[in-house]
Amino acid sequence: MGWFDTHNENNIFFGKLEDAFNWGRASSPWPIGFGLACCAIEMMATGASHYDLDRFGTFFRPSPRQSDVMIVAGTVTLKMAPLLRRLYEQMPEPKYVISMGSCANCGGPYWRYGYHVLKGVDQIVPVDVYVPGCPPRPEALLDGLIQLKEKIKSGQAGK
Amino acid sequence: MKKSNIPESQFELQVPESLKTEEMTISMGPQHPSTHGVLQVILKTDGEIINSAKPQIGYLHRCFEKHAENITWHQVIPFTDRLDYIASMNNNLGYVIGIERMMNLEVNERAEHLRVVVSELNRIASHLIALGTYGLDIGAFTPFLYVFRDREKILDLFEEISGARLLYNYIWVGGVAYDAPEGWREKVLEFCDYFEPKIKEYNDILTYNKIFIERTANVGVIPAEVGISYGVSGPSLRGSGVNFDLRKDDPYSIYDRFDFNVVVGKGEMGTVGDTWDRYWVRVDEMVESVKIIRQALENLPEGDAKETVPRNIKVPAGEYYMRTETPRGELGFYIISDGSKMPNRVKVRSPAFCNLSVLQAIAPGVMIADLVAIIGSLDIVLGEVDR
Amino acid sequence: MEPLFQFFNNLFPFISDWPEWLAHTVVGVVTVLLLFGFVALFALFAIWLERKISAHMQDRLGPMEVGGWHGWAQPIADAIKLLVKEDIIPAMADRTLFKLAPVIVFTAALAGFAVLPWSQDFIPADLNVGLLYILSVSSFAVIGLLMGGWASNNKWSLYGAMRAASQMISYEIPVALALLAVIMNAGTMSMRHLVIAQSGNILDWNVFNFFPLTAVAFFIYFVASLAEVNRTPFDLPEGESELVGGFHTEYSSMRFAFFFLGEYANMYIVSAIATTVFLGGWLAPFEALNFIPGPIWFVGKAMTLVFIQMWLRWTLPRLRVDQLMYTCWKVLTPFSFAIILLIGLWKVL
Amino acid sequence: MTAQEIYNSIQEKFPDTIVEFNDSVLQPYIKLTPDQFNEVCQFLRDTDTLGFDALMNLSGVDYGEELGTVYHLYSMQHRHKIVLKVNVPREHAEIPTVADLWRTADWHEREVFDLYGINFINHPDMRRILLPDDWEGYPLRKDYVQPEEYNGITIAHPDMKGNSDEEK
Repeated sequence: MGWFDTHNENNIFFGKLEDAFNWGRASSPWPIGFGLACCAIEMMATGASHYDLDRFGTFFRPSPRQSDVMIVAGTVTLKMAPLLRRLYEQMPEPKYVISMGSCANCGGPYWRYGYHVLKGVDQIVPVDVYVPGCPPRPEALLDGLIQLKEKIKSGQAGK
Repeated sequence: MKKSNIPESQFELQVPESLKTEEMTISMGPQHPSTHGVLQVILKTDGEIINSAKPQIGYLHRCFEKHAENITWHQVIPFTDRLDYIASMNNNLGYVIGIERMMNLEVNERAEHLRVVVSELNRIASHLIALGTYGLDIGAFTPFLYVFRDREKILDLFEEISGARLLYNYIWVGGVAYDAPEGWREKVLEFCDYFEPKIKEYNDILTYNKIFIERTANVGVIPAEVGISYGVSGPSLRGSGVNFDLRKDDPYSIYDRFDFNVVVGKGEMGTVGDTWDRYWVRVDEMVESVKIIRQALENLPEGDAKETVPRNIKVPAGEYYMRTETPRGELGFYIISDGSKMPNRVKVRSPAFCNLSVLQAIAPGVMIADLVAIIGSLDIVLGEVDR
Repeated sequence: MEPLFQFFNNLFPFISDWPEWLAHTVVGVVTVLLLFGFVALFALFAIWLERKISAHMQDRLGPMEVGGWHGWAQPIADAIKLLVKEDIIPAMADRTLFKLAPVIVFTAALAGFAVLPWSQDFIPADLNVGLLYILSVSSFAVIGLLMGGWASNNKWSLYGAMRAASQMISYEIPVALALLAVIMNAGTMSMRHLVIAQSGNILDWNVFNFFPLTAVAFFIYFVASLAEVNRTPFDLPEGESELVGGFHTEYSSMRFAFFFLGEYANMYIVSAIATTVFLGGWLAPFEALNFIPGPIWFVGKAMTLVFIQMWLRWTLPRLRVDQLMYTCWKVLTPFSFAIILLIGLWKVL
Repeated sequence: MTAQEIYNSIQEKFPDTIVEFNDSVLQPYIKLTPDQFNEVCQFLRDTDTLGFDALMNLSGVDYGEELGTVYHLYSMQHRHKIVLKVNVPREHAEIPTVADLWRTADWHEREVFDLYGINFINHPDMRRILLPDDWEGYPLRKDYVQPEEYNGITIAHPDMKGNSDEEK
């Protein structure tokens, strides 16, 4: 919670400023290039020529410090979970999480016998947008990203 | 006669004693741009030079083998997709042929041909990703996007035949899930015509780029006997000059009918078995795959390719080790059946697992930048390493 | 400040009526603001341009959505976002150095702009050792990178910093030697006089002067300057696939943006030096084109070189550390020595 | 070389180690005792006529009363294969390592240790490989019960409690 969040209620100037900030945040969400499993390939395909995430001002950053969005693309295992949490904590505020694919949403096909699979990444980090699919098509990820933008613009994301 | 064992690491550090400094331990990964997923490598470095590199795996252990023991024979197939998610068709094929051999099942000709076509298409798609990400590791971003552009065309073909872009669940026991739609054959041939000239484009921008050669030749040499001892297989072993391709040496499906060459590393730019050779084997294998596809489509018989056995099969008690050549190497399924509707044990001998284990042998003495090149040239898929 | 004052005097004759101290102060402040504005705008534009150029080279479109026409507002959105992001300083970092590093990098780039001759008259500071000044100022950047990498207390950053230091200090030498080859001929180190000495048509430019000697010197300068500003194939200090982010791995929000801006400003500076020294600065290639104002020629030439830098970045892979040093010490430096020797002989004979 | 011939040559050299030889299945196997296992493998690898220079696969198996490991050997030179099996009791599961003979066995044995809890004697680095070091139990044993939670993270999703056997 920044200073603006508590002061923009009844103030036109700060309200407009906050809108401008949200526009900036929504217009350049840089995801951390962080692929876990199968979905990562689709995430790469989304970033590549055919679908081109860069059209929306999104390009992958290698370091969590410089990224705004974490796209959890793939199965989170129990061995990975603490590291994923740490990466999330390394990202600067405001930060958003897109849970991509069934595995990240709920454990996916590893739901029943996956003794080493985390059943839903929302158990360890707050998720803004869930993208269903196994794996989701690039269009679905693009849609998820646009949903996230809408959410940021309305000031509801990352809370 | 007693032969000598391969030592854990056979390369001596080449730093003069007077230049040695304090050793630094770095953890590379699991989130690192060039570990191809969630691999962690514990590096001990002396400046830029690596003293030891120990891969730590298991960050993507998804309990495949436990699942396989608890679900029916057919239900395992989608899980095999998710082992090596870049080459799902090849994974389906290995498991399914294993079961078919245990059941002594004949598959009709059209299905066999379609299986070969989709496997080879997937081999091309997989090698394309290997090329692209390898370029990315070396620092060239553009080839990565070129290969993805062409890979999309293969995915379109797959989508048309199986309905999925990445994980197909297409090859089933006794046949394939769907017959090829009308006009699919022509589209594949069209793709072959489109694709062959593209290989030259990759060669121009990457393969014969002077800087690329400087970076990859003579780096990370895997001598043949080291490779065999570590269980390295596929393009990584052929890069070391070993003529070993299961499509020829232990034929399955109908591969024995096609005319194609086994590409072997020759040390064109440096030593036999360096990273450039491994890369080059992949480039040339795509040409061979196109050749196989053309032959298979030429003789594509008419008929129904759909599977003929019921979904709820029971495999006779017994065990079988089925190995097939995936883009990464020898993928083995060790299947044990007790005659029930579920497998008793399915063990995956994954090529990437063995290929990765050679890293600790060849990494000492190279630089950090070379380590990245070596990991890239081994072309690992963590889904398969950890299963 | 004499030519600069003249320049403003011609534009606004009334300032000669003001007291001298006031006029000089106003001119100084206005110039600084102009330059600062140019640097900021240029950096934003260059970031957008680089994304568009890379995209079109890679068979895609690049930013398209933000702001409407071809995503022109994309860098503005990026800047706003970075401005209001949380500023993280790692717990174990050296806080003072960590904060200072991006400032030094950016300031070093900005200081270089002081001596660039935009046209015959408009040159903020016409030092008689202009070239020496710009070389020494721009090598301050390496201190910033080293500080940033060290202060982050991150091993990858440290690697990046070490690589940056060794690389930039080594490549200073071929850069300086290549420029020396031209200075020997021109006999001046003033940026303005270097350009004036090239008056005439395109063949009088230094790059064609002692053909092919100076052309080779130009090539050496260009290659070495790529290394000076950490561009591919010499982008080892931040080599993404090896060192995550190199020296700026731990930097977030505005501090990271300053590194970013500094990098693009530096790209412009090295291109501007090449333009001044080798490509005839603000001069038109042919007399007939003299009606186009000097600054347009100057910026145009520099931007062409910036474009080539981007082009190379999206085409070539990255070198390894030892190969980088090899290129510097065993290829570029001996060649530039040879060129100096040959030009000297040419002059003597 | 056929499986029968391979069996004969082992029989000749190490008569006491062979428990069973089965030639009638799809892939013939030789079952051995764990005692001299390393020596037998060394013999198989280093004899020129046998020349098993590649270990294709090494897998652990839970047979119910016993645990076992299965070795699929291949000779690159002679292009023949053989399957070796070693069975050990559940409680005292120890097998000599072959990681010194085929380097690939290093990781494979660690994996078997990780998932089955079979200890490999003389292995250079007997640690878990896939699961975290502080994991309890050996998941691929048939009697393994999935734990409730690991380090405070619930393993089974809250929604699936109670109806876990419904879909079977």
